[in-house]
Amino acid sequence: MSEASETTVGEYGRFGGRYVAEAIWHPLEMVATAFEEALSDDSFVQEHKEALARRVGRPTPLTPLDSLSDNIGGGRLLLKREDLCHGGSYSANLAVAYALLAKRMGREWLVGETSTGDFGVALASIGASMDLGVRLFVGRADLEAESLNMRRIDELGGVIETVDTSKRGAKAACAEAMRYWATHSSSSLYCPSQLASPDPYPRLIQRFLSSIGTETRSQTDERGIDPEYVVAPIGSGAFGVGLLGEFIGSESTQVVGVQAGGDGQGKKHSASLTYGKPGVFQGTYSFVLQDQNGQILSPSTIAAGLRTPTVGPQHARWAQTGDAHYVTATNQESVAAVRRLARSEGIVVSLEAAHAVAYGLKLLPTLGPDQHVVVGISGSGVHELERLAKLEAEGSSE
Amino acid sequence: MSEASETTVGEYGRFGGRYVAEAIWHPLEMVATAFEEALSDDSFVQEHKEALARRVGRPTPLTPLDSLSDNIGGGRLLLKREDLCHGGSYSANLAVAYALLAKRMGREWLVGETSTGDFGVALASIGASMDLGVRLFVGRADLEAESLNMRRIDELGGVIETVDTSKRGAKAACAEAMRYWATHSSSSLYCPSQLASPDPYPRLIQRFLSSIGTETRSQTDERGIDPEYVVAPIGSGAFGVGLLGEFIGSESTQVVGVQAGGDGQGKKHSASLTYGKPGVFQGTYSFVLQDQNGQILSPSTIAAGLRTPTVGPQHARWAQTGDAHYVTATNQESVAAVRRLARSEGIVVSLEAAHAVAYGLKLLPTLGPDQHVVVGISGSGVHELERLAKLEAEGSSE
Amino acid sequence: MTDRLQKLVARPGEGGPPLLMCAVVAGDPHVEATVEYLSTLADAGADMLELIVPFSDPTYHGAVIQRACERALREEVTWNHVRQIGEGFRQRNDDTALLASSYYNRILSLGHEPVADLLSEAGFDGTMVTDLPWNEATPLREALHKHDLSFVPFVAPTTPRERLEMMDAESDSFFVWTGHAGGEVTLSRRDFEASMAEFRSVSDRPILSSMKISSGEEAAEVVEVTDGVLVGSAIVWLVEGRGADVGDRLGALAGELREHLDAPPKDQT
Amino acid sequence: MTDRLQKLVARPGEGGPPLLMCAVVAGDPHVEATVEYLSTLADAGADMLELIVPFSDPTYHGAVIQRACERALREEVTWNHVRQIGEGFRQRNDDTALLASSYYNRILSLGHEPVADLLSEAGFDGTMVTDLPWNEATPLREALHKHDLSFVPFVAPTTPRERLEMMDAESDSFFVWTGHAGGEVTLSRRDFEASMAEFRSVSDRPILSSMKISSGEEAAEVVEVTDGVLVGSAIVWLVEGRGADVGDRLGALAGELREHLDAPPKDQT
Ligand SMILES: Cc1ncc(COP(=O)(O)O)c(C=O)c1O
Ligand SMILES: Cc1ncc(COP(=O)(O)O)c(C=O)c1O
Repeated sequence: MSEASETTVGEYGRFGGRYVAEAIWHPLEMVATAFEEALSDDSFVQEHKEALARRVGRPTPLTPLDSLSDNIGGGRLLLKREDLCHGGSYSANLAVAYALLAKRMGREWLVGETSTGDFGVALASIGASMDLGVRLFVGRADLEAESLNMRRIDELGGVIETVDTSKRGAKAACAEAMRYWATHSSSSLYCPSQLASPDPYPRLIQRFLSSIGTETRSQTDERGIDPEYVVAPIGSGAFGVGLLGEFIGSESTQVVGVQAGGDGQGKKHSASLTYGKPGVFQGTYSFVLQDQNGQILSPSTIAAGLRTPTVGPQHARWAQTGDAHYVTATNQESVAAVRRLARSEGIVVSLEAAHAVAYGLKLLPTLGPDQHVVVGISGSGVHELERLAKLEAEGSSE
Repeated sequence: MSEASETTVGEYGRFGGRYVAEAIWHPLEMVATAFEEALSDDSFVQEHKEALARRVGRPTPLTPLDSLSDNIGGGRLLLKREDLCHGGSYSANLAVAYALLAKRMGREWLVGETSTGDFGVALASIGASMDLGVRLFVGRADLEAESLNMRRIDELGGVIETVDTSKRGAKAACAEAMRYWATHSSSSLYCPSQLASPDPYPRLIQRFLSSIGTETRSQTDERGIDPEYVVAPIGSGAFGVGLLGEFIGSESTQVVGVQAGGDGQGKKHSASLTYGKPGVFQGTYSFVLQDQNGQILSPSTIAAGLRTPTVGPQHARWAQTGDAHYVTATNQESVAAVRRLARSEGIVVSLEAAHAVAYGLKLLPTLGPDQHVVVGISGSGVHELERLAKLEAEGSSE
Repeated sequence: MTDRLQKLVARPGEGGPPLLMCAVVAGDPHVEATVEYLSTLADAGADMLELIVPFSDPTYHGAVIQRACERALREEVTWNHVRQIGEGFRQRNDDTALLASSYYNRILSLGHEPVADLLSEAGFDGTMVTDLPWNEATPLREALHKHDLSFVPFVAPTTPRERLEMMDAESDSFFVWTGHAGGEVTLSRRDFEASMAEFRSVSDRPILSSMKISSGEEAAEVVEVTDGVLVGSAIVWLVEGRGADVGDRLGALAGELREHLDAPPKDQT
Repeated sequence: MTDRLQKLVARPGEGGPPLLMCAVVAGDPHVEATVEYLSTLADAGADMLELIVPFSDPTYHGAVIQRACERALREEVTWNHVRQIGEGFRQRNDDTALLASSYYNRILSLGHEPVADLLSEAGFDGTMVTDLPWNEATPLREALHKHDLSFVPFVAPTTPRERLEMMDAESDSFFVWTGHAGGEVTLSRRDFEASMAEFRSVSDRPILSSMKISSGEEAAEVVEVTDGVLVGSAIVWLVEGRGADVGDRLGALAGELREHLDAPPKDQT
């Protein structure tokens, strides 16, 4: 491992920064400036709040799982339900913010990448409603695996650019989207879904998703609960930063991020915070899955949305300071968690969210009846059902 | 046409009643009694309200469609978004109420029918979370056409009973579910999704879905709007009664129900209020598609959820008194409405809901900028996309 | 009540043999055949006949009768056909009771009064309407009574005592017990006997049991606690076989049922 | 700056011929071949050579170089291989500048100081790091400067004047202009000239243009407003063809480029 890098912008301790080709530095600087100005403009903040209510469907419920908690015994489980956002995932929150920012900046296109398709759907939806073009870069493997979402994007008028890669996950599409943006930065806003992005995106994403956490906080307060644990699934960590950010530094709440442990053997996984090393990838200095030559390793997990070799710099920072701790859940545990939650609570969550649920289920028996675990559900699992059925048919779980 | 029937229970003018086999009369009476008792029990009402918030995700947004309204010119369109309920349709509201009532009555099973699968998913979801078994009767044709939802039901632990019929729509499944219930009424609660059901279901459904309407009212009030039109899609009319009920009798708001006009030729359609005659079917006296011998005619429409030969008695009553008026939208208009809404607002609605949207789009140019049309979106159109793509490929719209 | 029906309804109370009612579906496979089948069943010993007027959606019937209705619907059985069948049957038979059964919407499509007129003119004795419970039947009952026709109430395992009392007080002829609703018979023998005992404690009117009876032995067993049987599916199932000898087979089944019903009860001699 | 690089960088200012820089990917198709190719290019007239150290995810490069990196990765090109290539090349050539380029994570994997040590020992003159903008480069630059190695900054169409001023003030050698970022060159000739004029108004340092140049004619056109060219894809594409005569074809292209660069400018004679 190398010495620390000293970043000059968007720092989270030694992590973060803006590691990009020169062509993108200034476009990013313009986004950063526009973002700061927007935040100090009350009318923008108000517009954003209203859009979250009217378009996204905020507030989303905090659902107590009484039946499941009773069955398992120990603590009580509650879910923060971003699967009930417009489009079925938390992505709508971010997409709405990007669209408002693009309008403010006078940009006509939203450019981004999508792997599960969730973010693509969210971007295409809001783009359609605000007369913004939407161009999405998608790896060929993801395109084929997520045909339902891709069809939806098409129906919403989004333009899909296929990136020729046989590996699933956002990596290749992300590169292609950024490359495209480098030559179209004056007409379009780059809209990464990944928290592992160059500054200003990590701070922008954290701010624009923070309502997930603050809303959860006021909902637990309302119920007179001070959660023992708040647990979020972590791929690149955008959803996680939105939910967990609010609880960082709390004396009474433990903050947990769950990454994809894949096969559970420490070989095929996407657990950058457990098995990765600090490095620069996707424009930010953070934990990266890499070999001793600094080559990026392919992440692996059943959950396409967690299939990323790196993680947002905030998580790298929190892992280092101990403000949050990061664990893994395996493919098998996650599939079992989807099933368990469906059968006992009637809620079908995405395989991504299921990683956090799996860990939450393990925590419950260690707690007492006055102790609460809040698990963040990043998205609905409707589009996973076909895959689960197939896995079942094959009698395997990867 | 015959003389009026004098119903003794559940009357809506001359419509309604409880036209069932003797075996079911008393079970229905028990449901009626339990329903009345539940309504006067504050703790039940409170529990129901909380479940709507925590499980279903109420309130749902009222989304103003500024971009679309600007493009069309004239009045302003707003959508009441039941597509953002848990499970993607308004059905969750009803399913939650059935489950609470079943618990209260000490029943262990929820028995119902489902054609689009939406209601089945809703029932299976809530059943799972409250330790209630769920048995769903589904026509073979629906089972095949709605494989995604059926898989979801299975994943949620619901038991699917296939009813051997090659016609789509709730008719055959409905009969089979009721027949099953006749011999299992002490252990199970019959949970029809169809408003066209024997008493007490029409009043029970209206009450349990009334929050859709009251919520819309307070949201329009909040925005300082008194809508010129409130428009809902009407199949059997459950969603419609929930939304429109609140506005019946209003001096300033016109209440419109939109049925499926099918091919637009007056031959293949599901427009019982336009082309039907009063009669008894599915246990209630209402408008029924029938021939001169009183034989029930097969409804037809691209939207499976509207494919029913009869309609809830409230709508028959309101059509007669003029409290609401009922129109049709064709298959083609509805497909176009799905597309239009997706492309210009990023909202993919079901083909059922699209019927109401299609009519709303026609109203807009006839109105001024201070006049508002609220269209009720009964459900999301994610599961329609495959069908739309197929229709497109076939180059037709039926 | 017609005189014909009155005589039959009085029989069990007077110690006469149990009543046998047989059902066929009108127009299955065609109208002339139906008249033939009704006559054959009457000749072989049926006291009462149920003419099932086919409905497009026979919700509460079992698979056999559902299929028969589908066959009959291809013939578009109208109320005029029902009149023809009644008149045709009455040309050959004046003693056997004939009841038309259907679903309520078929009645409504013609109207209560016209239906009552037609049934009376065609020699029917009354009706049974599967989806018209007693409470909802007043308009139809009033129209029928003007012609001395009966509206026969159903009793089910779920019928509570108050309803039995109400129906007993308001009805005029006999009852039909349905131990099922299209599905399998789910009641145990013990529950069945308890139900009949309860009915007996409320009403003196005869009650016929409809519970998928398909043989003389089953019929004999059932009439130990009821006043007769209504045999539907088993008859209709024979028609489904078609072939030239349907008439013979119908006569044979009705004869077997009659014989077992008339034999003295096993236990009590 | 090394003496070698200093001499070259001074040349345009002294009215000498434009600079030619050619790029090859280390280890494509194997380490020995790379040394061969570098020597050939130098012999044919390249003033500077870019050794692209392959990275698994060459985000900002075009398809040709992406494919080359993929080929090279099968060889697992380590920093030791980079050392071998540098040393091998220096055994044959002492005048041509050699710069290692890569993505930042490859540098970090070894560390700033070790990379600077290694490059210096192996006879390199500096580095270019595609995803390391000037602002983030301080630690690497400091490590390089201890060995008199240069960190060459990029300039893009989006680079504003303030950044040019900052880089000019802090850098020591020359600039590379990238008119694209892996995609097509999107700038019109007019915009390109305007950009170069702006650069000129800020900095006296030479600037080499990298814009998918593939022929001597294109090169000659570009150096009307810049101080030289960096030719990457066109070289690497020749390697992709393989075959026994790759060396000859590389030499021919470099020779053609050299010839056109050295010819007097079209318009100004
Ligand atoms: C009016 C009527 N007739 C006939 C039948 C069928 O009789 P079986 O029990 O022989 O199937 C039924 C069955 O419920 C019925 O309701
Ligand atoms: C450092 C570096 N070398 C080489 C190239 C490729 O040069 P060419 O323009 O010939 O494709 C690039 C392209 O951006 C680059 O950034």
